Amino acid sequence: IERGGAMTFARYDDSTVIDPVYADRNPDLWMVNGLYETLLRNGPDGSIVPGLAEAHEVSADGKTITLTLRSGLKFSDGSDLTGADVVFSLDRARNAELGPWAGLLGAVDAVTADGNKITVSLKNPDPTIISILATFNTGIMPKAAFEKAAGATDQEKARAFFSAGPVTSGPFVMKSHVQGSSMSFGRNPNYWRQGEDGKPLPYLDRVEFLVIPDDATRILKLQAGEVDAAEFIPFARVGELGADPNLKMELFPSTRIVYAPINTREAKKDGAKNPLADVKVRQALNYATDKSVLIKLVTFDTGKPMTSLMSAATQLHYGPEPLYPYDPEKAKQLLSEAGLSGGFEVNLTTLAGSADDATLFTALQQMWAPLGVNLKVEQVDNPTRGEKNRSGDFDIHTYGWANDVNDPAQVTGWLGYYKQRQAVGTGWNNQEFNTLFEASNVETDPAKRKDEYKRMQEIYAAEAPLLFLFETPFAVAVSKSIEGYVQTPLGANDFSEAWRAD
Amino acid sequence: MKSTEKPVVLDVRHLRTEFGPQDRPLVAVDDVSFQVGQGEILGLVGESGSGKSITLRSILGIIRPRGRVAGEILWNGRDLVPLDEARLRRIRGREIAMIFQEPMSSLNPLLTVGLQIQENLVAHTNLDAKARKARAIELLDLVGIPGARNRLDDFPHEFSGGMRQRVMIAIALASNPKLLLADEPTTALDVTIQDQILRLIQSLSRDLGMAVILVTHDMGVVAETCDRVAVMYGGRLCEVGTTTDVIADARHPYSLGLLRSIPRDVAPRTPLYSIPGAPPALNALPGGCAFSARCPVAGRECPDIRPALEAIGSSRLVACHHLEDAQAHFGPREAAQ
Amino acid sequence: MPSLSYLVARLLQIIPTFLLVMIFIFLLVRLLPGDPAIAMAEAKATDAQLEQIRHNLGLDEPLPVQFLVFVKNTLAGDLGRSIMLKAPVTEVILSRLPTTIFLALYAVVLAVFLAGPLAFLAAARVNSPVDVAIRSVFQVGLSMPVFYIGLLLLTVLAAQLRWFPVGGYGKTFFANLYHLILPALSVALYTSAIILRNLRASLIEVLDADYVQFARAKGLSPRIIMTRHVLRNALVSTVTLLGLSIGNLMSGTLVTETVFAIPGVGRLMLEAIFARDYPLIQGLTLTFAVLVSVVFLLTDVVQSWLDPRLRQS
Amino acid sequence: MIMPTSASTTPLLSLRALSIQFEKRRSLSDTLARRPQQVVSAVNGIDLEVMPGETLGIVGESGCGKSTLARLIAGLHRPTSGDILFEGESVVGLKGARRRAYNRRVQMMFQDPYTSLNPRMTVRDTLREAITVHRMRDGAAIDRRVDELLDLVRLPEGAADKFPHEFSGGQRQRIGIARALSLEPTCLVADELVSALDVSVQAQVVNLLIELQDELGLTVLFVAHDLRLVRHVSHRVAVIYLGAIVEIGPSEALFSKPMHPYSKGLLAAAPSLDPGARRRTPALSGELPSPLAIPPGCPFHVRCPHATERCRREKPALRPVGSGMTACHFAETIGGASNSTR
Amino acid sequence: MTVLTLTHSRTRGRLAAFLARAFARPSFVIGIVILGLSLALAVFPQLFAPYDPLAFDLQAIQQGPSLAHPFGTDNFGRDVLSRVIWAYRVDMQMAFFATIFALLIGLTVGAFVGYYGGIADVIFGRCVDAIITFPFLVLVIAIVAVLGPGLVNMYVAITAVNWVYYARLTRAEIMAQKANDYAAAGRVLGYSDRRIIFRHLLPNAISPILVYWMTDMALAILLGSSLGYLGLGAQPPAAEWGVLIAEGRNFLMTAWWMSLMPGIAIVLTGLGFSLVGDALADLLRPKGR
Ligand SMILES: Nc1ncnc2c1ncn2[C@@H]1O[C@H](COP(=O)(O)OP(=O)(O)OP(=O)(O)O)[C@@H](O)[C@H]1O
Ligand SMILES: Nc1ncnc2c1ncn2[C@@H]1O[C@H](COP(=O)(O)OP(=O)(O)OP(=O)(O)O)[C@@H](O)[C@H]1O
Ligand SMILES: [Mg+2]
Ligand SMILES: [Mg+2]
Repeated sequence: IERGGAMTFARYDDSTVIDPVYADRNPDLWMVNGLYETLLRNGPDGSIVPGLAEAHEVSADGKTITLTLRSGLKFSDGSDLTGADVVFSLDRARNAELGPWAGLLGAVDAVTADGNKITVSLKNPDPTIISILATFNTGIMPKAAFEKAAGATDQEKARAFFSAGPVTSGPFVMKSHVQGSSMSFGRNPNYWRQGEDGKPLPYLDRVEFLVIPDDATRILKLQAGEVDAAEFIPFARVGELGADPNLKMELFPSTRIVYAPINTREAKKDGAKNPLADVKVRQALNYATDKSVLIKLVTFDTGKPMTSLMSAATQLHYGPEPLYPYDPEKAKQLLSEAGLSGGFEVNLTTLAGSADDATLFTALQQMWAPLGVNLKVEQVDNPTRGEKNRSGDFDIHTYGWANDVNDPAQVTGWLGYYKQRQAVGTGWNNQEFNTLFEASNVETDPAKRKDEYKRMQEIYAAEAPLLFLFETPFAVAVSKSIEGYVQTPLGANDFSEAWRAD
Repeated sequence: MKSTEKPVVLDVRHLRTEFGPQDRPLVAVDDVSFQVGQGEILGLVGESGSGKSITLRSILGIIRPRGRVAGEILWNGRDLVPLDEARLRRIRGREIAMIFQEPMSSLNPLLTVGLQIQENLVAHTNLDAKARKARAIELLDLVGIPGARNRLDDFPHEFSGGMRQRVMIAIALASNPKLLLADEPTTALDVTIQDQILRLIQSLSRDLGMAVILVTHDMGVVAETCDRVAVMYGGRLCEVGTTTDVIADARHPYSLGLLRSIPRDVAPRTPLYSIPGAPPALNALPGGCAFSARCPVAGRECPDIRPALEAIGSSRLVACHHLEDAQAHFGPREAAQ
Repeated sequence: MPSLSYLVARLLQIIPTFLLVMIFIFLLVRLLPGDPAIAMAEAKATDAQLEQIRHNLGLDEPLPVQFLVFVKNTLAGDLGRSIMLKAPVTEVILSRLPTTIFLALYAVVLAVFLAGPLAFLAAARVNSPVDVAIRSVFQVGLSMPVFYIGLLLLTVLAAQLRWFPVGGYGKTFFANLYHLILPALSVALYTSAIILRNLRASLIEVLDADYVQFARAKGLSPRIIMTRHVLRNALVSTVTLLGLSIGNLMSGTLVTETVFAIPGVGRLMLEAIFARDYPLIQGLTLTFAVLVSVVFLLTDVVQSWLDPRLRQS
Repeated sequence: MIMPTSASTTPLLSLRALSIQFEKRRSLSDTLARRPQQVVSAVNGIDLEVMPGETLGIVGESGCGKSTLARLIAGLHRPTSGDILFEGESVVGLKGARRRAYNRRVQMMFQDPYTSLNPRMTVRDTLREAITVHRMRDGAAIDRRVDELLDLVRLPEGAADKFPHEFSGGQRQRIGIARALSLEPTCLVADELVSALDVSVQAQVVNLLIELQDELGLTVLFVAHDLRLVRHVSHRVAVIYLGAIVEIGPSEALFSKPMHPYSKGLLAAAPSLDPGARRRTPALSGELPSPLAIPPGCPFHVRCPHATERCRREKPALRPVGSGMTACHFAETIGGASNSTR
Repeated sequence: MTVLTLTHSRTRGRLAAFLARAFARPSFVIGIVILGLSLALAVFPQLFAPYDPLAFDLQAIQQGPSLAHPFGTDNFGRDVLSRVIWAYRVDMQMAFFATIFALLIGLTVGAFVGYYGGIADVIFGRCVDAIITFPFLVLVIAIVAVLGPGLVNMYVAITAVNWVYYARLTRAEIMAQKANDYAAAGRVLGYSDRRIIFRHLLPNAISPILVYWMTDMALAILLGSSLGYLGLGAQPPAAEWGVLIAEGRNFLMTAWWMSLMPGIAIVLTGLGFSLVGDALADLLRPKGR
């Protein structure tokens, strides 16, 4: 069969500027790799495989990485992709003045190029750096073309460059973009990779994107046959769509977790004593939560219980079994040990308009009532929830997370490292955990680093600064005639090996 | 009763107009018959709600929804009652024109006065645009609107009440009607303006032979303008006669009372005569004489037996069982009240 | 036509209104908990990074300074840069506005065509079964949430019967007429119900007016009476209502655009609020205010064209 | 002729050069177009004395300022200039208790029987309210007073608990009269009290008014346009043209021998009841000029058949002519001459 | 509910007559029956609802209408009928509280501004313009976002905008009534301005405002539902029609009853308000002379 054709993809939101540096929202950053290839790539199992660089080597002291560019690489406009472009792209990516991701390259001291040899020298060893070189923010952009773009500042240039239909290094080029409505990708004829059938990738000539924010409408559009795939299918409809003979209901494994940070500070924002500061209370709530029911109600059995602070699809994950299996007796006992058998009141801050959060609240309220825990709800919108998280003005709130980098440091730092974000705003400050985290970030020995991560995950699980809820897949409904579309565990939309079968 | 020697153009016979439910109707006009001769001005008087306006509207067939008209309305011998809208339309505005009671609300506020005159001409003549305009100016001139040429493009609100009333008259006269139904054309106006308009109607009737039915409740207006007068009470005619006869020598107790309550030839600040009681509700009229409840000379039979409109003398009709008593009661002027 | 000075006066009156609107919206967005920095970098940024973002956005200035900058820039025609879309607000709004205006106008036209003739029918036979039936059907339109009507229309007419596309919009004028018919309809149902009520009532009143009776007495044809005398007069009050309901209609597009995946300013406003994109919210609010003011102005002009009594103010 | 009941010579009410101008609201667009401020001169320097117990008729064409004058006296408008003296004291711009005290003495009755009563209040409510606000009676005496008043204006028993719409126009006017009388005023201002009524009903109301006046010794300002009625009711009559008195004098004298050409025209235009005395031409031609632009000189000169150059230039003052006062340069020559008998 | 703010017992006779006239109209009767039932459901949902509206029944998920569940069950096995019935409480409350304060504020402001006019009127005019040109839903959303979602804050938000409409209407009505002679009569009778405004003008001006209030209550339900749809209205797990429809909209094909039943409830209630409103408008229209 000839692999090729075109497809139409219904998205929940539009990209703004697809730029490795400025991408800050998921609809942007999950598209970057479609346009910009990184030096290294993530293999299907999460391991690092060659990208634009056919080989890479880490020096013994862990402070120098040497990469070798493939020969004959070209940008979509036919110009050569050279070391200068790499230096330009990496320097841009680590410029703290520009995008929010520069911190990921914080260890980099300098990037130099000599022919097809790229040298990245570090200030200190960084075990994550290899993963970062496979992350969207280090996508390689054409130096000459970018600098030619109109605009005084880098941000203006980036926008001008993007809206003109940028010169790309990834599998696709952008043909058109109507803000808020549609986007069109075309095939990059100069893309270097070949598919499993030995033909050059990508197979698709075109990918059309339509922005349809409303879930129901997006699905109707798919059912009406007007699009070939629709992302972010509400789990409630997975069963129905799975039964549709024209569709494949894909549940892509993801690093996405749904959890509820618990405020662990001694006092609440208003000064009142916080019962949740007691680890026993947090554990009790975790035991009192029947995750399997939540998984049934919220994810319609598409989810899995959490076994660690991070998803099982994350590197260095350690979690032999689900955390805090449902045990109301134990919960009761823990509460009475904490002196709270009389019950208490807890506020759950949820996202307004989220059906999942509403369900979650309803279920938790019923599950916890026997313990005497009176669960109240407060609905807020996303920025408000963010503000409350940052100011510690909450008891428990809902949150979700998906990794952007194929390395556990990002999620671990976010959820547990006090100095970064007060352990996802919980105020949980565990000395041992912090020390381990700091050590692991400069640990070059993979085995040692693995141990450190195991320990950190054990501590975190025991301390329960979160209500551990569940992991969910990425649910994408795809027409039967489309093959090979993948959403990676990090969320990225990968069309490079997709094709139309009919 | 024969009117004067003038040929009869309108002959209304047993006109009855009712509203509301069939079984318990409100009879606004009840068995009304009269004639109008060419060039004659017939006054129609009676107090508010006695059915004057409805009589006129019935003639033109523009009773508002759910009114039912019965009887005969012979216009030059042709009965208008059974005619359909389309046929009536050819008579309305062309042969019979009407001036409405309310000069303020009867002109369309959104259209120029010129257009409202000219649309009549479009409907009833085959004059071309230029001729229509000339005729419109001529008409406004005729009714005494100064600077007529410049006022065609003005809107009704730019005219005073008196001028609007005159515009209505101009519209009514546009296609030289043979009969003008003028419903209280001057109530809303001042005496000096009223005077001007009445003179105008009079001269038109005299000069063009136009018959006029002039509705009013002002006896003074009748006296100054009309040839004959018909007095209405409770939807019925109670007296018809020449103006001189009725004003100077009314016979029906209601006409007598009405005339008596006008302060004339009485000492200042002495009590005036007033008809006792209040006008009856039209859907609760007695079977007999409508005026019986308020009549100072009513007998026992009056509420039950309806008096017919009978000829008294050569040119007068009166509907009353007790003409002599009335005469005696109101008798000499001094015996008021 | 209303005089030029009248128009100028009307335009001048808009100035204080606008100033008030600007103050309202400026304070309102700043009262919202959470700021663009948080909305922007939500999960991933550290506190220091947030401060940096705030500084870049000028949010660390005192409020009066921010307001003055806002007013100054607005007067200069610069509505700032959208934080969320990283593009000049003016550009963003201009690219999205035509769709919304198209949708709104389309809805108005549909509403008028739906309600107009039926209002006549109902008014001609007041309280007859026809009248009652027409009113009841429109009553349903009046009591259904726009998003629900939209969803029903989409499911039945688009997804099941496949008569119309599911959401989205077209590239040409005629394609748009086809694409936007369902969203326009779902907005129009509500507006048409309002128009029907009002038009029916004023038709009944006008049909009974003395000048219409007088027109009949003049022997004019029913067609002329209807068009020249009845319709025009009944329209005077309906036009006002139509103008007033434009505001509602614009609010209706907020939800409709989300349901029907139409990239208009309504949906953008929702997104902007949820992203705390101050410049964009401010710009959009001013745009709404301008639109509504323009519509009111147009209403005035049309009204004074219809009704000469209104011409001299 | 019956003379005023009180022989007192001090006027109850004096108007001194009373004027009021209404500024037409000036819209922004007027300002922009530099249109001048438009001013309606509704009342133009009226001097008038009303004796206790007399009935003063006020006649004139529509829009000449009759109602405005009545409202000025009742305190509903504030004069632009001039003064109103009641029993020798100025009553212009009174506020609060003093205003209330004045209005208790000077009451007004309105032309329109349909809008001058609060449709949502029964007759009893209406009367009780007036009585209680002014503390005219207390407790049970209030209801007794209500009955008394209704009796006084000849309203049937049981009328008290009905709403205005259940009454005929004439009856409503009587409710209005009762309401005014409830404050036991000394002076009544009747603005076209009977204009909206049928002739036979008019008679009832006028009879009542005359009777009450004689009984209670009221002073009445009777504003109307029905000349025959005014003549019947009034001791003295003032003729107003464009906000100014053009003639004032004893009723009989004025009606039988009008001095001002306008009064003459007005009287002639009123339809007579004599079918024999018909005129072919209108008594007075032309329209009342707009009060926005009152003609210079004698305001009547544009319609006056006798106008001369002097009339166009010079505004005639109100001066004694015959038994009354007239504002006409040529009153002596024009006045009195043959007016058709009525 | 009628205009008769008079306290006297005599008004009872008039009220009875009014009601007699009202109940002679089928449309009014239908409307009143709908509203009466709605009110009963709102006050005593527990008497009518066969199930606990919040109780999950994971064995009976998304079952179609049946004898056991006349309106079917939702995606958690909750009884839709019971949820729709309990939603009456929330939505009828919403209809009332979202409008009553706007009505009261609007009446007061409108009455004063309409009566006194002048500079207050000019300022009022500009404020009205500003609020009216401001996108309504945006303002409501913003206020809800500031104060947090929830019914009370939603009432505050809607009131903040809505009073303007009542005030405008009241102002116009008061100005029209003020032109009547009975207002002048009140002044001549030496009544205070407050007495004239509240005892004389307002009772006469209030009919169209009450009629508008009726339609506005229906609108408030609609608006509340839209806000519920956007997640800014009622709080879960309380049932509210907008929220119910929003919950059901994902199941239009598989479990149509989830959104249709609350949809019918909204339409029916709206119909009730409108029928009563229309009938009142007719009945209260001042009788011609
Ligand atoms: N469309 C209608 N439906 C029911 N009754 C009506 C209708 N039109 C008029 N009437 C009644 O018919 C009676 C006669 O009315 P008409 O208008 O003829 O009186 P009128 O003599 O002209 O009184 P006015 O002097 O006040 O004009 C009145 O009692 C009126 O209430
Ligand atoms: N409040 C006001 N504002 C502006 N102009 C007014 C006002 N009141 C009266 N006028 C004007 O003052 C003039 C005199 O009015 P007024 O009502 O006193 O006349 P009138 O003699 O009582 O007339 P009518 O016989 O019609 O009642 C008229 O031109 C009128 O338009
Ligand atoms: Mg009439
Ligand atoms: Mg007057």
